[in-house]
Amino acid sequence: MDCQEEKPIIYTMENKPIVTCAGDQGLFTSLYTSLAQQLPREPMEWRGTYGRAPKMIHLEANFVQFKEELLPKEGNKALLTFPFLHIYWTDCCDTEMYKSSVKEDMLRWQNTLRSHGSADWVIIIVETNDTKRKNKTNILPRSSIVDKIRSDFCNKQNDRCVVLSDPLKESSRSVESWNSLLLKLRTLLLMSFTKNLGRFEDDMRTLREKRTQPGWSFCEYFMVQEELAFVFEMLQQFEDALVQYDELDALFTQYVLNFGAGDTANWLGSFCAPVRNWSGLLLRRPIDMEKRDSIQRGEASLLDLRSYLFSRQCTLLIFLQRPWEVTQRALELLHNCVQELRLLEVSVVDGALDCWVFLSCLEVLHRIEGCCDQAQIAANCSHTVGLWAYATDKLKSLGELCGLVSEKVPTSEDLNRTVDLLAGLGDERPETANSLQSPYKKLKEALSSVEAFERHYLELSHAAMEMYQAIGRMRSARLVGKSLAEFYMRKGDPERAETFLQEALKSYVSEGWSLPLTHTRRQIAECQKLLGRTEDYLQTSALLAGDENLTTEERKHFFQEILSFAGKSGNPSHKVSLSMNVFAQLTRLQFHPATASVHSGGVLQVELMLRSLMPVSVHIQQLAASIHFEVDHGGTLGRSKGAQRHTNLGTIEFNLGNPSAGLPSSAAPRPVLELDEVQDRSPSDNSLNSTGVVCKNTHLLIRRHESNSPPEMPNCVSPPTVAMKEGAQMLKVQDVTLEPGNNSVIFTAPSGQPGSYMLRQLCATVGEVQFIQSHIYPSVGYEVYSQEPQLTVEPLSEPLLAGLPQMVKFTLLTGHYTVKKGDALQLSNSETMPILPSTSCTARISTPTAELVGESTLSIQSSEKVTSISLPPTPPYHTMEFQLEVLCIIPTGSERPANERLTNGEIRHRPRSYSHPDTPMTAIDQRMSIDCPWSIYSTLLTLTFYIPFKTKHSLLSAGNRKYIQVCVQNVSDVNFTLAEVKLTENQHASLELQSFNTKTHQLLCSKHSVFCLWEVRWKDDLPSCLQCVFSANFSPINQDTSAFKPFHYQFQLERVTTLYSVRAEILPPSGEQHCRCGLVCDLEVCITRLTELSEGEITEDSKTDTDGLKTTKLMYEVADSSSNWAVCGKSSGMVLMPTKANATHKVQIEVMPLFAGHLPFPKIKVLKYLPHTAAVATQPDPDSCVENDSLSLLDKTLDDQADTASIRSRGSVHSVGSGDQQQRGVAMPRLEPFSPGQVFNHSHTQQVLVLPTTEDHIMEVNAT
Amino acid sequence: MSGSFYFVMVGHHDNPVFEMEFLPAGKPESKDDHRHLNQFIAHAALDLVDENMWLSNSMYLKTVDKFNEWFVSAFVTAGHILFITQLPYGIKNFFNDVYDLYIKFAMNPFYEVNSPIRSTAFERKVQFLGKKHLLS
Amino acid sequence: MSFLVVATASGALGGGIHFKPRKRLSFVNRRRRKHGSNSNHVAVLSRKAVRVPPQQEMDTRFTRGKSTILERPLSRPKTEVSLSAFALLFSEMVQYCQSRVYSVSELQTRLADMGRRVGANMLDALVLREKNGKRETKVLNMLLFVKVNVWKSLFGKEADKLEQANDDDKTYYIIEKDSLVNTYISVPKENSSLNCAAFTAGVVEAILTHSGFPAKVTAHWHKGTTLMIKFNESVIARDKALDGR
Amino acid sequence: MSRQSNRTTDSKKMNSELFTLTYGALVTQLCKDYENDEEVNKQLDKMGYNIGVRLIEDFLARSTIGRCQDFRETADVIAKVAFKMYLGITPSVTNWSPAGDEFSLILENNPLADFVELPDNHNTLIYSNLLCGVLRGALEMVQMAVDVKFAQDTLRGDNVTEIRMKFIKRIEENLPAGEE
Repeated sequence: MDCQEEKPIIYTMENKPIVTCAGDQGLFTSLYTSLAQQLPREPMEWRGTYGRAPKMIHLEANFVQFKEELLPKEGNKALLTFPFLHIYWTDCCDTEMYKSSVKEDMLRWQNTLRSHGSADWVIIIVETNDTKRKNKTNILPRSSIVDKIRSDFCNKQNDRCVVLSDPLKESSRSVESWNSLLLKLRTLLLMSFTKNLGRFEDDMRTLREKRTQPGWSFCEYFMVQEELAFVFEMLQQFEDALVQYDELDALFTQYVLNFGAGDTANWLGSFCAPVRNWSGLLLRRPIDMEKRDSIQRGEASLLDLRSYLFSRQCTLLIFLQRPWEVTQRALELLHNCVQELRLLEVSVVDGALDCWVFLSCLEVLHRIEGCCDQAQIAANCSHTVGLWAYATDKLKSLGELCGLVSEKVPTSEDLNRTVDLLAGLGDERPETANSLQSPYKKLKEALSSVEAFERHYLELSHAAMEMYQAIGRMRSARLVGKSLAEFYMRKGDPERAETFLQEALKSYVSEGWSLPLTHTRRQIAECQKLLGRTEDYLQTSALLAGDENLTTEERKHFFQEILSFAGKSGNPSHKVSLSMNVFAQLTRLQFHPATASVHSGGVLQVELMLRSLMPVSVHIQQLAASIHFEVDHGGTLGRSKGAQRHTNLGTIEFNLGNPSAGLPSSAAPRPVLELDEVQDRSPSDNSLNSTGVVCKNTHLLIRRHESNSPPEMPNCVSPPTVAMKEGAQMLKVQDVTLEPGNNSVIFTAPSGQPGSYMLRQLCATVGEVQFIQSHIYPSVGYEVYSQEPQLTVEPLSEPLLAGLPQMVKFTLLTGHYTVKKGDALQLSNSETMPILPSTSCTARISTPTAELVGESTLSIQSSEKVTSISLPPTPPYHTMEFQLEVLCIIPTGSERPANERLTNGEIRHRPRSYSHPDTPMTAIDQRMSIDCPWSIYSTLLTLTFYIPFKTKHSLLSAGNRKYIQVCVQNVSDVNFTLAEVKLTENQHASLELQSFNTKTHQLLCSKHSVFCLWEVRWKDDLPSCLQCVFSANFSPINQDTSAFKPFHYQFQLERVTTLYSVRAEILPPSGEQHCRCGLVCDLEVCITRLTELSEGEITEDSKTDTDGLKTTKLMYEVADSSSNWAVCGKSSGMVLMPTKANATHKVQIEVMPLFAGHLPFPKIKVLKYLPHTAAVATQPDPDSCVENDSLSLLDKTLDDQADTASIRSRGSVHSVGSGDQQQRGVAMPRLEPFSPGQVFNHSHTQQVLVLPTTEDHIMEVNAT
Repeated sequence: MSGSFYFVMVGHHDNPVFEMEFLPAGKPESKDDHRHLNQFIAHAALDLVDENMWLSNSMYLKTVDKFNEWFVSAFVTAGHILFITQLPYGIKNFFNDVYDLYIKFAMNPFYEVNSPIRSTAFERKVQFLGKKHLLS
Repeated sequence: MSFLVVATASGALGGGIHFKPRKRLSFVNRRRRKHGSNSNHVAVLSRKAVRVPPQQEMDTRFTRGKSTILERPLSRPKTEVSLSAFALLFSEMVQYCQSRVYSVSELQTRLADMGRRVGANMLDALVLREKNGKRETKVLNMLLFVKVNVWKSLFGKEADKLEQANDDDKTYYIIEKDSLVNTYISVPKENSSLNCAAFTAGVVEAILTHSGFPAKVTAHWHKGTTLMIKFNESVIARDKALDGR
Repeated sequence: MSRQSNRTTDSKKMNSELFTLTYGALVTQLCKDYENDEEVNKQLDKMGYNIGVRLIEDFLARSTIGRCQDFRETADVIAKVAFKMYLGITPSVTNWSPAGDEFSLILENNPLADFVELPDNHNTLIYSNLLCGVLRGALEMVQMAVDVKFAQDTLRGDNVTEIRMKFIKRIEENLPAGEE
């Protein structure tokens, strides 16, 4: 009964809340239309139940005649059929009539309502003053009726009785009352809604709470909550309606998940029934009654429930104009369902779900197209593309299932399967029956034939791909492309397939997704094989053979592919070159010797470390590295050059970017492209053979740009595998076997021609296949050098000391020369450096790597001019070493090698170029020339020796007596003993040198000096010039006497004799008995001639004394450098001295002591005064420098006392100051000092007592 | 739950940084075919992750894509490392826990962001979290 | 070689008389300063900067079964270190970098590199703590995150200013009167272009870039230290697009 | 831009994380720049030395520590004052040698090495070697020549981190600090 009641209502979506009308039907019908129209006009605010947000709603109502049946029975949950308001219409104005009939009727009406507990009623009294009532007698005032009714029915509910006046009039009054009526009705309706919905929802929730109880049924609950949804929908509260469905959806999902988790609800049983019908979603009906019924009957399958639920949600979403949410939810739903079926372990025919999903996708898409225009759809394909792709996918698997994806026609069981699947679709629904593009038709057709399938499948997948591309989901597009490729493969169209695969491969490579990479590459290999693109195929196979993601079996298979091709003994033109680094990677390269440089003909080995990526061991006929040769222009000594190039000691690591390695974070600065040019020039004419550019840091750069690929993935952008130049020089090894992993291969490098050899390419030959690495980077090479023989002679120990036997080391690098028997070195030695014959002198012969290969004694013939050393036979590029003892004779004083002599006769102190800095030792260079068998030129060598001693001599006098002092200073670092020091004078036999030197042996430590003293004794008279030789023996300390070596020092003393003696006396001022500070006193100087005129003395010939005596002019002068004395007045003067013994001359000079105490006498000098006529004197002895000093000092003092400065003295000073003017013989009078000992000054160390002054200030006056 | 789950962390250059498969107890190592499929799906899903991550500032992006009845859900770390799983449903807690782990790991100066994570300890931890959140 | 000097807290030389360190310390300083004064580029140039062997950054494995770092909580660090400890470390770091580069700009690049590592290492932890796991998706919020949260947790206070270049919508400035990293570092006139906040710039750059806002960040002497942030066009474009939604 | 006027930063503290990670960045940089761990260890020690040489003056300025009577006192100052001041930790001083010229600092946590785990290719790296240099340099400035090295390190799988310090000799006033 209820159902019948419901049906008509649910069928029309024109649902409106029911309002019953009792009483005067005629009256009601007269007002019905305007009422139905005007009720919705004004919106009302409805505060919904359960804290729903208040919203404005337009109330409509479905007015029906009051029947008792309309009132819901106990427990009937139907809401749609629920009458929300009951109205009683009357226009009775006649008391009688009211009493007689109307009241009765009202009572009955009210009781029925009350009996059904319905309190939502209202009584409307319509007032009309029409004519028929005019002639009526006993008319009560209108109000009275209303009052009556009120009092009779609505006790204290006066609002339940409304008066409507003259509804058909246009009077303002009637309009007003009409409006108030409408308002009243709306209010009452809302109140009723709130009340009843509230009650309903309460019940509903309590029902939901019971869901854990045994008897509870989801389907029942479903019906209840949907009822609520219906009402909201009826009230156009679609949002709220949708919520109801979503809640149901969630609830159900939860149950399924729980089921999966183990706890099952018995009501789920019906949903676990095997799927029998898979005719997709149906979204064209507002309500799919069949499904709804089946749910109500608890017979719905899971798909039924889901489909129904979704169709409702879809309807509501479209009401809400959210079509894109539909597609989104759809996609979710479809995946969900499949999952849920899996969870509930529902048995499904193979492919049934695919059909269901396929149909559903298209249905949803159609529904959406139905309510949006093209533009919208295009703009929102990001929302639909998922469905397209899904459909495509499903269609594909259907195709495969039904044997439609192949070159052949479907088999009979394929066909059976197809039939079964189609059966599951049932008949096409009437709604779509007449649309040609209906999903139903599509599927049926697609499965009808191979061609049809292909057409539909391609159409779909292209659509999906284009959409993906359009919205920039490249990866997804590629994924579709990839399955499309698989399809083409099945259809035997590898060409098409490959393009898609390569496309996909790119992104996998650049982003380093190894598994997809492998998978795709495997497919590509298949294509390439089918397409007979041997080279590519082999390249790919190589990659796959080295791919860890594959099983060893697979890898072996692909490797076998290469081998079997390699095995084919085809024509040489059919050789295939593949890039090496997919096959084996060069990880390290090592040179032996590490310097990576050998002499021509020498042995150089190159060790390659190859990491084979192949799964099994590989036999290689030939492994070769092509070499680029370049003649060495940089001299013969390749050794050093070679060493420089390979600082890393002959080991080069090759670090290839690691595929799985982390990519430099985008935050890091982009590395700059580091390029290196590689040029091969032909050795002959240096013309360019080939050139290349190598990127040094690919591993950093490459993966930044999607397009390229890291070097180890060469087959998406296959690297140009340059074929090896035949004939070029090569490192070769035949028949190598590379085990998986690291292998070391050793080459012996060609080292014939001197020059630099660069390794360029690497090539492994396996039958017809060549694996080539077109550039070895970083560039690696080795040097072959040819070396001239080299002879070096160096001291065994630094420094070489003159005068002692010293060891010198001869080192001969034979270079390319072979020392034959009978070869000899001819040393022409200078007499100052004899080569000491040694008993046993052995030569050691060693290889370049410094291991000793032989020792043999040398035979040395020495004549006084030449020493000849016959060498033992020595192979090329060996080293021969031997030592010789040499002695450098110390030149005796004066006679030294002329070139060593300076004008002053001093020996140059050569700056040291060896170890100890600035030694004071005197150096001597000893040159020797050696004639070598390998050269027509003689080798000139220089050894620098150092004289360990510095020797000085000086002449000392005491009056007439003479002493000679020799000082030997040891400037070397060695300690010596000095023995038997001697001084001899060879000219004058009469002369006797008496030694004061007691010790025979003396220790002379480094940096110390020894002084020796002799007195000169003579008979008649002392020769003015003495030729002395100092000699001593010396040897390094604590060595036996045999080691003593002589040391000579020659020198000559001139003008030895004392000519003048100078005495001085200081006389206190008169009356004083002592000199007093500040008081002038007399200095009396007395110069006495001691000898007759001696030779070499310049005299004044012109002026001769009356008695014919020769005279000579002297200049004296008194100066006090220590400023103890003030020389007052004349300080210097000239003396004419007769050159005759005992001639004496006295001068007086006024001096004043400036200090008290024992003051040394002022300095008194006596100098020769030479007239301008005099000839230039001989060079003074080196030691005259002393005088030079004192002269310059005199020079100063002269200037100090301008008053006495005579032109002459001045001039003379000048002339002495610069000796070379004399050389030019400028005629000027000049002063010349006496040699030491010619003048003996007694006053030299004399002192005089000076008493302090009495009045100081006077002294001051005088002093200034 | 049936089947095995796949989890991958993806770096700034869309490169996988860490991968792991979760096999329910007693399940044999799934064959390559399935494994590479996982990667295919995850890889394709990157497109959607890129789109979605700018629409919300929460790290957990819920389900971003569906494929073969698998739900691809994603999580975007502050440092824009993507976590991607394929499950019949998304699981937030798993992501959160792994993220915690990842942060700690990535604070190690010796780890270069974006480079593959090769750490036994890390693997074990993730393995454990998988058991805890996915396979229970 | 260093032209960097650690300006020590006042009176440091006077401290600890008992140790009589005065002489020795000043001696050391004098030497450093002398170094500083003749920080000739020749010396620097003559040094050969060693290139990074790439495989090092490639293959880092951690095969230890248990790792303590994965056990520790991610809470804010409890220990605090002294600023001077950092300053000393940092200045030493700068000197080290300087010893391996040819020019000031290279030096700054190197500092920035290190900064980036730091930024990259910190980002996630920062976001987790400061924003309890909410990513930023808009440029402005991101910048605020840097100015406020990042600065607070790195340097203990917000950055002084955040400005946008008025002529260019992809350029922003973070301004600090005195940046912590420069606190202790003095650069003589001839190297005045050197700003060690290049390090901070690196940190910021990494944080922005890794958060999906690729940018170039550089440090300049202007109003103290100014970090100039230049976003990629793509970032700005995206941001506009998001506004459109 | 000339140097900031040297502001007193007494007891100014900062986020240890920045410190730790900065140090981390430095170490990893060194690992890239140098061939092997030994060289890195050397370099770290050297840098540490330079730091120590400067740190001491800062330390003396802040702390009011007088001359230490003996090595034991020095040890305590290092552990209780210096480490606390600079790294906010207080290592324990233990394992004194009978001669009292050698002891160990036990760091229960090491701010330098937070979040660090050594990768396999750096198993000989002494990550925190900087500390040794610092201690050496600082003490040398106060006329103490010491030998400092890591005896144990949690990073290398030991259960504690232990720095071993050995007193070598007092340095004479006049001779200058021999660097490197």
